[in-house]
Amino acid sequence: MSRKLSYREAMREAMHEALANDPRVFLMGEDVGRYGGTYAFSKGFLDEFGPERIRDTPLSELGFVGAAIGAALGGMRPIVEVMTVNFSLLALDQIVNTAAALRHMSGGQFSVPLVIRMATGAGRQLAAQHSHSLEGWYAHIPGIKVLAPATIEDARGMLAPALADPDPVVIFEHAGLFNIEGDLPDDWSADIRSARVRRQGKDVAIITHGGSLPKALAAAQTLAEQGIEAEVLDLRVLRPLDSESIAAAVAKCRRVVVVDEGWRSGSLAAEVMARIMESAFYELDAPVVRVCSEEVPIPYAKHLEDAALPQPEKIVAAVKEMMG
Amino acid sequence: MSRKLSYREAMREAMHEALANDPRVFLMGEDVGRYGGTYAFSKGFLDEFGPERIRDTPLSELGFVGAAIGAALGGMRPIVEVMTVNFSLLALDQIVNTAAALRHMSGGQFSVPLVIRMATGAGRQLAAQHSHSLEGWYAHIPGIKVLAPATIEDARGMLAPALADPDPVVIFEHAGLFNIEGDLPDDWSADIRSARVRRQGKDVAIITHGGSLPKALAAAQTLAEQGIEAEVLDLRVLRPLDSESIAAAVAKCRRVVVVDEGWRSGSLAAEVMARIMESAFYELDAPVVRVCSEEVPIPYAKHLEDAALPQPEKIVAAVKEMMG
Amino acid sequence: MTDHHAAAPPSGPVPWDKAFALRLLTDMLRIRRMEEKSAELYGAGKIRGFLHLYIGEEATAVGALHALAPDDNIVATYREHGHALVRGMEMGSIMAEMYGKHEGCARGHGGSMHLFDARTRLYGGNAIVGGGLPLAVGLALASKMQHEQRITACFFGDGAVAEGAFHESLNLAALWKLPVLFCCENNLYGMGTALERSESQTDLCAKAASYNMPALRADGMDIVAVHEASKQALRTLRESAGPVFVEYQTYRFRAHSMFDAELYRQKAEIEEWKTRGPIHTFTARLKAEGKLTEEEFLAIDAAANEEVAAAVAFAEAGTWEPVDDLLKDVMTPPPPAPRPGGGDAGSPPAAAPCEG
Amino acid sequence: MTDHHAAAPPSGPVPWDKAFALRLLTDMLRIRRMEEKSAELYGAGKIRGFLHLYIGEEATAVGALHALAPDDNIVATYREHGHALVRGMEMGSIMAEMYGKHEGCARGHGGSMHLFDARTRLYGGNAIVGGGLPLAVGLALASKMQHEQRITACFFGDGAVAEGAFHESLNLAALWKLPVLFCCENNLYGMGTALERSESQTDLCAKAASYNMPALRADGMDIVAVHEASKQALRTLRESAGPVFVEYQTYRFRAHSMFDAELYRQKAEIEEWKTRGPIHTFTARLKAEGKLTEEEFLAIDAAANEEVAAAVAFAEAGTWEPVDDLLKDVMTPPPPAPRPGGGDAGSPPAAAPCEG
Ligand SMILES: Cc1ncc(C[n+]2csc(CCOP(=O)(O)OP(=O)(O)O)c2C)c(N)n1
Ligand SMILES: Cc1ncc(C[n+]2csc(CCOP(=O)(O)OP(=O)(O)O)c2C)c(N)n1
Ligand SMILES: [Mg+2]
Ligand SMILES: [Mg+2]
Repeated sequence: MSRKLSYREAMREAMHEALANDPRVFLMGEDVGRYGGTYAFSKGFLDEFGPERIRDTPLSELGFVGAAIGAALGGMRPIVEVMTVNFSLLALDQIVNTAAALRHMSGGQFSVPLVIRMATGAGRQLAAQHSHSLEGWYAHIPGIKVLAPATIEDARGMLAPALADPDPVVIFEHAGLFNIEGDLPDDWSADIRSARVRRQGKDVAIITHGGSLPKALAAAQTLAEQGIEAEVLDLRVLRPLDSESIAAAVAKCRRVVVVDEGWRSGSLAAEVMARIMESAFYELDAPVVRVCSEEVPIPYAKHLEDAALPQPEKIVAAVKEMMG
Repeated sequence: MSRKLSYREAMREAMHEALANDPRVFLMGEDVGRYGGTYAFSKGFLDEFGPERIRDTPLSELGFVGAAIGAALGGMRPIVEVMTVNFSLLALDQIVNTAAALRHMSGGQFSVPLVIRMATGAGRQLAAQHSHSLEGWYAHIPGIKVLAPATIEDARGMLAPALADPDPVVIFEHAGLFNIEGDLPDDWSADIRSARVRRQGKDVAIITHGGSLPKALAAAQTLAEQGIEAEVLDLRVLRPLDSESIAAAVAKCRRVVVVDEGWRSGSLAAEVMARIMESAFYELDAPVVRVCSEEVPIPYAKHLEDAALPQPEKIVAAVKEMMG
Repeated sequence: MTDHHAAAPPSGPVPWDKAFALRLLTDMLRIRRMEEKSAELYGAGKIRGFLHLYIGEEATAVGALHALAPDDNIVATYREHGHALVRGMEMGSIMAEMYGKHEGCARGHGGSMHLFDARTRLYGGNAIVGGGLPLAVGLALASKMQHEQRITACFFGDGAVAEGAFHESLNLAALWKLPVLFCCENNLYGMGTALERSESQTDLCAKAASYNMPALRADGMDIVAVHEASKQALRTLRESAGPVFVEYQTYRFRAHSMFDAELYRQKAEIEEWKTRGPIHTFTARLKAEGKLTEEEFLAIDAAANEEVAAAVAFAEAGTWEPVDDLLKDVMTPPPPAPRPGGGDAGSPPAAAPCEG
Repeated sequence: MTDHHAAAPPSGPVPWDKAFALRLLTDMLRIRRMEEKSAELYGAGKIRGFLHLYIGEEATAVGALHALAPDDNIVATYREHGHALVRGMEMGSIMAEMYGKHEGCARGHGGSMHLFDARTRLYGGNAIVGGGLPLAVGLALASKMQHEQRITACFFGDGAVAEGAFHESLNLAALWKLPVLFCCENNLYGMGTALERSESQTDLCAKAASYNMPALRADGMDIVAVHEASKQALRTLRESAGPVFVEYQTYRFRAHSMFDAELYRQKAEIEEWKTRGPIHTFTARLKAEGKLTEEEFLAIDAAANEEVAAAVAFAEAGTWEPVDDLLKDVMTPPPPAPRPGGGDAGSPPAAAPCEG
């Protein structure tokens, strides 16, 4: 049995459950309360849980993310919503220098059980300052976990283990996914450790995450119509990366395309390629290629934005060129 | 002919020259004036150039880096010193969302002729919050150039072309290099486009930059004594990367070790490996390996810090393992 | 200048000659009509992304900007259509930008939130709340260091006051005595967050005092109050040779953006503020004083509508930037010859702003 | 409470019984002797990295911390040896940490700038200027939400006041009425930058007012003034059920860190401040009031020196953390069994602070 719901509803349900089950959990961030959440993820929560636990913050990303870290240290289980990754740049100092470092720096005395959620990605014509995909940056930071739920099941399921985790967890939710709908099986489950194969294939492995997953699946569909069976691996957990699943995909398909909405140079895709280089070099039949964003501040005009981002056609083209 | 000077003196001379030659150039940052510069790079400047042009700033990294961007827009040529990369996290929003994006976002109407200098790196037992190596993050941002002078010549020579550049340039100066001394030839020159071979070799290419360059050269020396001739390529320019020089090193040596003080996952080293994967895969005799920092907030105790960072011995070991 | 929340009608006659009064009325109407059309075009899918309307707040930009000199610098937010227009940008260039067309002021790269114009010294259109403040400080620093008379006017919302960027910028400007006019458009909400849920001190002028910065407050619904306060602020700025803070108390009649369900405020509150709408109150005042006839008003309005129609036509007729140019303006194209070594900085680079 | 720069001698008798007075004197001496030794050990290469001495400022930490309850939270800066000691950490544990030994409070991971102690609720030791302020706000938020009586005392320097983190934190704490005692240790310099070159408003209490936050000022060289002001601040905090700002006007007698050539201040200024040294002035006062004899003083001092010697011996005898444990505490070790699906958050994770 299963039921249909949207990504937004799934995440909302997950937060609702966490708030209902654990009095230490609370939600804070800009416009999570009266406004109902910038993306309506917390609509109705204020009425149900009250202003103490659904806490509208002033525009002070550094301050309120730091406060969430402190609240976690103090025994609470905050979910702090940084509206989008773009604004999280203002809070990076607290995330890197406090949340991520505190446990090790204190010799293991303190841990920071904090969940930071943020929307990420481009595709809605929001232009240069509102279209970043910086998951790769976050995945570089020791001391935190980084998640990228890209399916209904993961939107529903990854929050609980993230909250149960004693260390900081950053969850990236691609804004292009919020309206997707899908079936949630009754026996859904989600860990925050492993990558997952979203489509079986044997000719080429497409490794991706987040908002690029639907694009990868669309490309795989097109390729299938042309006789190429692509496996699609959804990384899901961006730190620590599931190297085993990556290696398994390489071993199975021997050809790999990495799809990542980050800018090409220094992208998370580069890290995936480096891992393959390190551990599965001899299994490759061809060099791994990547389909990333062009190295440009994302432009507003639709045709330019489309050209700047990974697209199914580009993935198909990359696969076909690789297949020779 | 040549003369001997330290990295610190070389950079100081470069700044002095810029200040003396161009009235639009000024230096701003925390303690650049009365204190004489945190690392004494600007000692004496306040007396010589006055407080208008040697401008001590309050502790407000976001504000004064943003102000430097504005001053550049307004016709000046600021050199803004962010004491260390660690504190630059507080200013990242202005660097990413304003300095780097402005030209493209404005349709080419405005450019930002700004130079941002910062100390980077670990190795002086300054612990988790004062030991970052985030060059890789900066090298991910379209719209800026990223430099890493690692020699006396580059410390002396890269500032002038950086100031002459119409776009923002970020210069990373590894704190471990400040006291090195060397000979500056009278006919020194420095571009801000190309990587440079610092040692010729044929058996393996060690690709590195910044504070890891002396370690790579030390490793090469040890290897030479054991009959392995390592080429050492200093990237120098971290964005845009000089792919041609990288490819040439691969073609020549067919084996590559990348050395980078960034944390391993998502390091700049990963990008170098990805580039080699993309463009020189078939020239490799063995998979590229990397020697990076361990994925830990850098600890204070010397033996732990040493263990966390790349070291000549680790480079030697990596090369020897690769050579079989 | 009025008290917080004061709804008192403006007192005294409009202190301006007819031509100037009508100029300001005209500019308010031009913004209003342009934005009403923009909302419609958003509904039709011609304009996309985020669109933040200034409807209700027109007196602020019009009154403040008409107090400035043509070569002063402007820094604004994502709610800046009005500022761009009043500064003298062609409406067609604005509209084309919102369409994403090559003929837009930023060639379609920026859209509604990122209007830029080197000619009128509009340095954006910034979509990071508080992001423009440090920039304005730096522009003013450059003016001061170059002994220019230029001042920099920086517009931002009440929501921005909580940001660290506000604090650092006001301190820097006051510490270094820079010619910045900090123009706070206090419309009582930052998205859905009311000022009293954002600031422990809701008297924003009291905040300015903590930087030793002169501050004044104006009824932002009254163009006369706005303009006179702005002139006063500029006099203070020149006398004190340092920055000045002005709070314009205003209200947005529309949603924060096109996605906002407005759950956070009451219809009645909006209606009450609408009775103070800057255009109809000023129109009524001018008529009462005999400075405006109904015909004149209709003519002004018709002209505004015509300008909008022409702007839309211009945008519609615009072209799409070739995709091949995608990367063209990420960096400035390199100079013809490579630099020689030896440490000479060579010929000066293109000055900024560079007339693109 | 005195005026800025006032050098007036403290008035009135010491309002404490002998035992308490000597306790505070003892703590000041313990800090002084520990730090003098630390400086020596730095010269000998036993302590490395950055070392920021508190010498001259001891009255602040001692007077303020003795006003707090044992289970209040403390957040401090990189200049926190004194705070750690007064809170009740073993001197040996502090010294071993500065040596980088496994027996240090943070197992040698943190060093001088990062003293942490779960038992005494010391949440660091933060080397990012202003970095501790948001953390303190959050700790206080947790206390409030959990209906604890606990307050959080947050120490920071005058330099931190210019940071955006200061602004955002004070606003949040005041807006949400959180039990934070903001303890500003105003030693007139942030590294080499004098307060008047860092703040347009050098009256820091005036800054607090801009958040609607009660503020008081104390002569930080006078332990009586510090302690009484701190108690007063705590009363205000409880009455107003919100944060309070206290400015302690103090001075550091030594360089900013071991690398500082002190080009930015005059010898004469330092000497003048030294006449107000918190230890010798308090000693003289107690003697004058007959609360202390020279023998008693010498005994206290000797005990402090012995404690230092023992701490050094402890640190010397300490061991190095095995390199194999390098990655051990980056993340909390995973729980024994993997979580089943179904959305139940399962058994609660280890509470923080976890007694490591
Ligand atoms: C740093 C940052 N945080 C959050 C946002 C999302 N956001 C856009 S506008 C806005 C409200 C700003 O309110 P205010 O400054 O009062 O300006 P107004 O929209 O009322 O004109 C918010 C929260 C943003 N753009 N930038
Ligand atoms: C964000 C940040 N910027 C710069 C520094 C470098 N730095 C360390 S201490 C210091 C001065 C701080 O002064 P203050 O807050 O007055 O404290 P004090 O050292 O006087 O106790 C500076 C600039 C830093 N650690 N963090
Ligand atoms: Mg507002
Ligand atoms: Mg200080």
